[in-house]
Order: sequence, then structure tokens, then C-alpha cells
Amino acid sequence: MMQLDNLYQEVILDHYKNPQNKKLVLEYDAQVHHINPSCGDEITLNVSLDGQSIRNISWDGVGCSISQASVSILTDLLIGKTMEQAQEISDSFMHLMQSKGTEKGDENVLEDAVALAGVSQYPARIKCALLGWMAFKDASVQALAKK
Amino acid sequence: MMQLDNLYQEVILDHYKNPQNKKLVLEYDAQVHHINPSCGDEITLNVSLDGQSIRNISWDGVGCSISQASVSILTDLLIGKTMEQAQEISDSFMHLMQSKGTEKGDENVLEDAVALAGVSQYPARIKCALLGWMAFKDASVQALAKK
Amino acid sequence: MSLNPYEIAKDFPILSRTIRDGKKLVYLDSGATSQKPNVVIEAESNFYRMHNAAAHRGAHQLAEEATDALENARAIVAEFLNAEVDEVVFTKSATESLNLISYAMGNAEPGNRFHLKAGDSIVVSEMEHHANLIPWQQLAARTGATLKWFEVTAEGRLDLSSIDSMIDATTKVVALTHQSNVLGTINPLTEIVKRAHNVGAVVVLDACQSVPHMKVDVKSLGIDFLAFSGHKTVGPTGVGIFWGRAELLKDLPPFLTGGSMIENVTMTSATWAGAPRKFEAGVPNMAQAVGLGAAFTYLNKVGMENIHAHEVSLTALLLNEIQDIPEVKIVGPLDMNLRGGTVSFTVGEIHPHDLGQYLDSQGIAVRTGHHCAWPLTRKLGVPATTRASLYLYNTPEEIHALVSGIRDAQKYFG
Amino acid sequence: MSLNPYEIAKDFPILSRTIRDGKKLVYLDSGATSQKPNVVIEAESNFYRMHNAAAHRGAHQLAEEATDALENARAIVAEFLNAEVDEVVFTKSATESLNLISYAMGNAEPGNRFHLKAGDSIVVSEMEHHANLIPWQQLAARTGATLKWFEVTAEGRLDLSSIDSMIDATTKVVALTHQSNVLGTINPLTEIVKRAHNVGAVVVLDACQSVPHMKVDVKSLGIDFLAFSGHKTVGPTGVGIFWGRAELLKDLPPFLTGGSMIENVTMTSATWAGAPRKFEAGVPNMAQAVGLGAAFTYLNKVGMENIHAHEVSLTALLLNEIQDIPEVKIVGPLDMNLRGGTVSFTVGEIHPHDLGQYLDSQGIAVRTGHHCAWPLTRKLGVPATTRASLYLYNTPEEIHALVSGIRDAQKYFG
Ligand SMILES: Cc1ncc(COP(=O)(O)O)c(C=O)c1O
Ligand SMILES: Cc1ncc(COP(=O)(O)O)c(C=O)c1O
Repeated sequence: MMQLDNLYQEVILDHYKNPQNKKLVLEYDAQVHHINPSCGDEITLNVSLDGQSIRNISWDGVGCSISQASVSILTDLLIGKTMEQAQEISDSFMHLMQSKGTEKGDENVLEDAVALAGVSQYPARIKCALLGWMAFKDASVQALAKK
Repeated sequence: MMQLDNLYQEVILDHYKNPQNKKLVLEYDAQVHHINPSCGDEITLNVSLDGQSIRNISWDGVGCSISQASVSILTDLLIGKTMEQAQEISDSFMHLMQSKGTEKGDENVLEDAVALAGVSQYPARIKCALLGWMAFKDASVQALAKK
Repeated sequence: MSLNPYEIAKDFPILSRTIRDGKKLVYLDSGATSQKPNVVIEAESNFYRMHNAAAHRGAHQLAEEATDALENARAIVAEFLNAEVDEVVFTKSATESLNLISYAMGNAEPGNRFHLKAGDSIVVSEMEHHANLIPWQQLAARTGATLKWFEVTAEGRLDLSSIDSMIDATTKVVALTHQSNVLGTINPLTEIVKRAHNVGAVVVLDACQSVPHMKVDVKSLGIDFLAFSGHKTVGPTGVGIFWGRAELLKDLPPFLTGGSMIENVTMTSATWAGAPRKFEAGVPNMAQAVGLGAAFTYLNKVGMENIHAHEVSLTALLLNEIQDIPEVKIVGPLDMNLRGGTVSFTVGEIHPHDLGQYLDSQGIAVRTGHHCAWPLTRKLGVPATTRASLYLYNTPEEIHALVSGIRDAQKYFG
Repeated sequence: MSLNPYEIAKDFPILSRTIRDGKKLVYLDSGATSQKPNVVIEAESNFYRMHNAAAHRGAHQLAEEATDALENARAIVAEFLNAEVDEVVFTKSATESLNLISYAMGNAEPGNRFHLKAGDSIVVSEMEHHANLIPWQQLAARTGATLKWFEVTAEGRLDLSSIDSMIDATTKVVALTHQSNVLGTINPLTEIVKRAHNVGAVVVLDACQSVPHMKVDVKSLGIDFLAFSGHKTVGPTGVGIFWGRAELLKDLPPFLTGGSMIENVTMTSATWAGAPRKFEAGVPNMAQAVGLGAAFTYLNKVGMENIHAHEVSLTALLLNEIQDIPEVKIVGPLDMNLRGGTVSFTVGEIHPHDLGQYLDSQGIAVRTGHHCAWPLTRKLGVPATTRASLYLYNTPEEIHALVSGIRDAQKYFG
């Protein structure tokens, strides 16, 4: 239909309607609460580790389809991965977000997250897509520090 | 020669070179010190009254030809006048300064001070011409209050 | 006489540009910032091209002309507000104006009428923009004074039921928005001003959302200080107004210090010029002040009554049509009694960001989020809202475009 | 490569206008404010005509474009100064920038590295502009800290002989002008920065008169904070820069509070965004920031080295010719060692106001008075001076015009 469909890909709307791991589990190594100051979107995110592996990520929050889908996809992607793998994936996602629409993203690394490629053409929405990723980064650093 | 001659009339340059009453007399009813904050010109002015009459005005200060000539002319004009007459003359002078070059001033009231009419065309210089008049106003109010 | 928005729109060059895939721009975000007519843009350019010099700082002809241009703009603003010329202070924005008054009060020594201390109170409301809330929080924290606030009712009105206990003998300042930038609510001032003055408090009015849209007469309102931004009133960015009653400005300490606001300076101390100079440190934002003068001249020509009437009729149309859309919930008054042309709403489960993005794809510019009034948004029980804010150049067609856009978004995200 | 001022002057529309009775304008007052090239005027206009919306506050296309324009301007300024992008804060002027740092330090709580108290000291100099003096006087008065200052020698240089006692363990901040707006003196910074950092003090540089005229690299200077105004650097009025090192901006409390500088807000408290946002409350002066970006792009194209070389050669010419005039006395350095293109002087008994007025009648714009550096003027033992300040568009003919003008004034008032 139109340019907007690049932003709102099917995958994103699916995750938005059926968000993964959107229920805070009670056991965690670190919990963070992040806010997007410009729109008021909020997220609480719990991380638990198993040595250098990510045992679980769970979350709750309010936000737009982009921020909700992005964190939902993140949990699918990162649970079970090592911290090193998670770092790689995060870097790759960050890179995609800053690409101003020039890149499609590596499906082998980013899987469903490539559906968010269109966000990079809407500068004001990049921070929506990053809200969950920033929260995860913060939480995983805290969780590692605790060990 | 040119437009500037309206500003620097012979009378003004004469008063500038030979300022009248520019020597503070020691006896006075009120002494004030006024400053022109934009250029740094300063004046100290003493007033002594005799009932409702102006017995003497003396002054000292640094400033441009306009400010020096204006206060010199003021002393010539106002010494010996009643406070009421002084008020009339001051009002007339103030009016002339705000005339933007449209008036010549009433020579019967303002005498030599009509030579300052050209100042009204140079907005930045009006406060030079008024420095002494403001100081006199302030001093005379103080002197009256004292009585 | 009435206003023809189609003719008006021709004066604003940006309104003829297109958005995204060639969509005509429908600009419904004037509450954030208004667009500028050619006369304003050119007034600023012409100042640079013809008269630029440091105002109040030179005896040469350009400096005289720059001074004239600046002071002429001040006179236009004063007349617009029915204020005295020396009561009008040029700042960079409403935000600076509100920081000016709150910092200046913080600078007041004991004995000064503006001095604040523990036991004193400052009254604001729950519907304040951050710019009229945080500076007062900070002042309270610095001085030990208490911050109190009027609550907002479910209908989006100030709850004045407790006015006598809210504004009491401890109150030194009541700082209030004239019109809410979220709800569109216009606050009734008479009773508040009367109560404030009865207890010896001053009233600071945040007029950001009123001055652009209706006649604001500082004398008949009876307020003490007023703040607004030029950029919301078809003027340039980078200029705002702080107005205060002459006898109050006399006692109010300065805020920014530096050149041109002084009477005398030594290495260890300084004394101040009179108002407005005392509050205008440094080389002024001359071109922007001149542009603001041109903005008010333009608005005067159109007529503030016409502008207000036009906005009332558009807002009534919008309120009427938007309420027919299923799942739309308006936050703020549903009728036109004491309300302006700012309409915020939610649309079912569609997040405002997503709705705004969809509307943008249709060329329609609205604002989404908390609109810098986060405590209010929280109080309303929503994470965010979508806001359409109208101005003189908006048309009935644009209202219809918004309404259709919302319906289409419902299908898109449905 | 060198600079052709006759070609440059064509870029500045005001320079082709006439003064008084049809005299060609000879603008020698760039120290007060510079003139603007067409590209700067148009950058501002084009922003309004094409991209105007509230930056950082909307998801619609215009808001994106406005944000891009603003952030692009920030990147240009950062590159110009060799700074990091997030270290560059848009203010309205140098005056605001200097008030920002001094008020922000005043807001620092005990424990914060910027907290000041009795026993601490602030060091300035006798050659400061009021904008870099009064804010520090006020901060000292508010906190109980002591204000100290470097004196100025008869040659118009900083007297650094007492540097070790002047900057000592009590010193928290050294605030200094880079180039005097009266004397033209360029202050040597290496020793001062070293000494300040040795005792744990920060160095604030007033770069109003240096950034427009020579390459200023904040990293190689080693300073901590810097302030200047856009309008003196061929940019618009209403915009200034505050720069600070990233790790310092992190700890520095905010100054103006309001919208867009927050992280979270409730009715009773607020937390802050990171720099630069933390220091930019409210809708920014976007058009002016964009104009400043265009100004630096223009200066880069001409080349700062070329500009500096041009001014050095004109100043040498002026110093040479003016000293041949009987009764002329220059205040400030007589040679070109560490000196810029600002030359202040007295001419016998002719009062600067009268001299300035005469020159104006010939189309020559200079400044007269204390140039907002009253303590310095007093120290020099003169009530006022006449100042010629040069920039890239000035020509040797204009220097000759000034010199003849002074000689003619001597005849006129002789
Ligand atoms: C050295 C110096 N510092 C500070 C200022 C203040 O700049 P502004 O008035 O643009 O804020 C000026 C110019 O007026 C200046 O020359
Ligand atoms: C009600 C209200 N107050 C204050 C402000 C702050 O204005 P500015 O950001 O122009 O300083 C705004 C707009 O942002 C507003 O709508």
C-alpha cells in the first residue's frame, strides 16, 4: 500500500498483539525500569543469568507498537544466548537502527528483528525501538556485576 | 557644511570650551552624582535654594560636548529662577528633546538651550543632553525635601 | 467581518509544501509551534539586510536604527497586551520568562517583597506545562517554601473548591496556565486573582496558549506577571515575552546579569538599570524581537476576535465529528464553554505514537505523548494522548481530513 | 590562498547601503555585532519556509526535519570547535552561557564537584566584559566565595606575576576572556590552564572575541567551558553557544528548567536528561541555531586562517597609521604579538562620543564608551574610549577612511 508499510510490517503488528514474555517473572538477577522521556513510554524488565548465559528475560510496560514489538522480539532472540552472542546481536541491531533505511539487517543474526529495519527511516521512532534494548543492556550489566 | 552642524552649533562648542559654573561650591542644600551607564559620563551637581528660589547651581564632571554644554547652559538658565519657573523650563527642554527634530524650541523660555534642538535628531545623544537636567531635578527635589 | 483561512494560508509559505508521498500538509500542531507568515520572515531578514547593529550600544546611524526597530517592536507588544512599554521584557522564550521570575524571586533578599522562605507557599496547578512547574519546584527547594497545587477534575477543569485553603496567608505566588496545552481548558482568573491579591500574593500567568489565540489584556485580567513565546504566535523562534507590572518590576531583582542591564559596575559590585533594561542582559535578540513585532502587526490586521471566532467554530466542528468515531475518548472539556482549539484524545488501543505516525503518512501533523505536562497525563490515567491544536490558517477540510485519518488508522491497525 | 575583502563584502547585503547624506557605510563595529552574509539570512528564512516545527517533540515529518536541521547545526558547531556533538549547548547568547555556568554552579549541592562555599575563590580579570564579571560577583555573593582578579598592566596585558597566589588551593573556577573586547589583547592560556588544573579548578573561557576571528580548538586549549555569541560570528542574533567537557556536563546541575530537559517529572520532583538536552529547556531557538550552522559553514569556506591573516594585516596597517595622528593614544598593545583586530584609543580632548558622532557623519561606524568593561576603562584612567573593531569584510580603504576621519574630526572640534 504505502511507505508506512515498511514501518509497520506484519511481524511487528503480530508481536504487538501477542507480545512474548510480557509477564514479569518473580525470580531475577536484575530488574530495571526505563522511560522514554519524550513520549512517556515505560518498561520494566527482569533478567536472570545462568553463568554467562541468559536464562530468562521478562518484561511489562506500556508503549507504542514499535517499542512493544521490539522488546518482544528481543526476548525471543536473546533468551538462551550467551552474553557474548547477545552483545553481537545488540550491536547489529543498533547498527541497523542508525542506517537511515540503507540496510535491511542480517536475518541470520537478527531474525524477526529485521522487520524493524523500516524504523531507521523515522528518526523520532528509533528511540521507541531501542527502549527495550537499552533496558536489557542496563539490566544485564547489573546482573553480571552482581555475580 | 553638513547635517552635523545642526548638532554641534557654535553655542554648544563655546559652552563646552568655557563651561559655566563648573566648579563645585562648598555650600549646598543637596548634592547628587549621576552617571550615564551606557557611556560612563558622570556629573556631580550641587544645588542651593533660597526659599522657593534657586540660589546657586554648581557642578563638575566628565562627558561629551553635548552633556557638558547642556549642564553649563542649564546653570546659566536656572540660577536665580523660582522652582516653578525652573519646572516650566525643564518641561519645555524635555519636550524639545523628544521632538525628533520637528521643533526649534521657544527662545524666550529656553534661551541658549535652543541650540540643543539638533540633539533630538540623534536618539543616542538625548541622554547626554539630559544628564545634567536629570541631576538638577533629583537635587532640587532633595533640597526642597530638606527644607 | 470574518476570517478566510484559505486566504490566510497563502501568507504562510510552508503550508503549500507536501509531506511524505506528495501529501498536502495538514498542520495541526500549532500548540507546539505555529507557522510563520511571509511578513514575519521578511521582517527578520530585512533587519539583517538593512539595520543590523547592537541596539542601545552605539551612537552611529545603524545602532540608532537597530534601537528604533527593537523599541518599536516593544511598543507593538505593549499595545497588544494593553501594557506599558517599559513593562515589556524580551526573553528567548516562555521558558526563560518563567525561569526569570522564579530565579529573580530566589535572588530577593530578606525585606524584599519577593523574598521566599520556609513557611511560605507557592501555588501551581496539576495542568501546568513543565515550564511552569519545574522552575517553581526548584524555587521551593532552594528557599524552603512549600509547593501546593490545584487538582484537575475528571472534566479537565481546575478544582477550585478548596481555593481558600489553597491560597492562604502563606501564599506568595500563584503560577497558573491561562489555557491548558493538553486539555484546551481556559482557566477562569477573576476569582483566583482576587483571592491571591487578598492574601498579598502575586499571580504569574503562563499565557503561551492564550496570547496567540485570543485578546489578552493584562490590565483587565488584573494579573501581575505574564509569560509567552513568540514562536507559538506566528512569530520567530528565539524570542519570548516577560511582562510585569511596573511597580513590581521595580522591586524584582534581576536574573541574567551582564552588559546593558547595569547602572554602574566596579570589580566588586554592580547596580542595576531600571526595567525593562534590568532584565535584558547582553546584546538583545533584535531580529527576533522585530519579527515578533511584525507577527503582532499581522495578527492585529487579521483581528484577534476573528481568529478566536474562527478557532471556536473549527473546534466545535472537530469536537462534534470526532466524538462520532467509535472508541475515541476526549480528555478535556466536551463543550465550548471556556475552552480553546486544543483537542487531545485517545483512540481505543491504538497507541498515540502509532496513530500520529499513520496520520503523518497522510500529511497530517499532530503531536503525541505527554505534551510536556506529564503529571497531568498521569492524572488523566493515560500513558499518552494525541493532540490536534488549531490556528488561524486551519480549515474545515483539514478537520475532515483528521477525522477520516483517524478512521483509516483504525482500519490500518485494526 | 588569501582573502579578497571586496568579494567577501558582496556577500553582506548591508555593506552596500549608505549612511546619513549618502555616505558609503564603513562598518568598524564588528566587536559589538558582526554583519550577516546572505547565506545566513537565507538559512534562517528557509527554515521557516520549509522545515519549521518543534524539534525533538513530534513524530511527524516536519518535526523530524526540524530536529535534523537543529542537530546538523550542532554537529557543525562541534566540528568547528573540535568538540563532541553532545558537548555543544545552544543558548541565546554568550551572556546566557556565562549565566548558565555560574547559576548552575550555584545550584550544585554539597558533594557535587561544582559546589561553592565560603573559603572557596573565583578568579576573573580586570579586563572582563560585564557578562563575564557580574555573574561571578553574584555567584560569590550567593555562596560566600571570594572573587579575585588578575590586574591589567599599563601595556594592556594580564599581569600574571602573581599567578600562584591568585590561583591557589581555594580556587574553584577561573573565568577569563580569550581576547579583550577593548584592548584587543589575546590572553595566553597555557600557563593559566595548567595552574588552574593543578589546583583542581575549572577554566571558563569567554570566547566572544576569539571564535569569530581565529581557530579555537577546545581540545588543544585544554579549557573546561567556553561561551560565545552567534551574532558576533556572522551568525543570527538570539543564539549563543555554551560548551563544556562531557564529563563535566554530566555533573553540572541544570540552569533553566522546563520542557525537553527532563527524564521524568512528577508534581513534586523532576530528574534530568543527559547533556546537551539537560541545558536546553523549552522549544529551542531552531532557526537561529540553523543560521549559526550556516555562519560557520561560510567561515569555514573562507577559511579561519585567511580571516585571521587578513585581520592581522589590517590591524597592523591601522596601528601604524593611527599612531601618526597627533594626540592619538592607543589603549592596548601597540604590536601585533598576541593581539587581535580591536583597537581602542583616545584623541586628545575630543570626547569619544563626539568623535564617534563625527565619524558617523562620514559613514564610519565605531563604538564609543566603556564597551561594557567599565572597571577596565576606569583602570586605564580614561572616562571612555573610541573603538574600531575589524572583520573579514573590512578593507585597507576603510582603514584609511577612519584615519582621515579622525584627522578631520580634529579640525572640526579643534
Ligand atoms: C568579550 C565579550 N564577552 C561577552 C560579551 C557578551 O555577549 P552578548 O551580549 O552577545 O551576550 C561580549 C559582547 O558584547 C564580549 O565582547
Ligand atoms: C502552556 C505552555 N507553557 C509553556 C510552554 C513553553 O514554551 P517554550 O518551550 O516556547 O519556552 C509551552 C509550550 O511549549 C506551553 O504550551
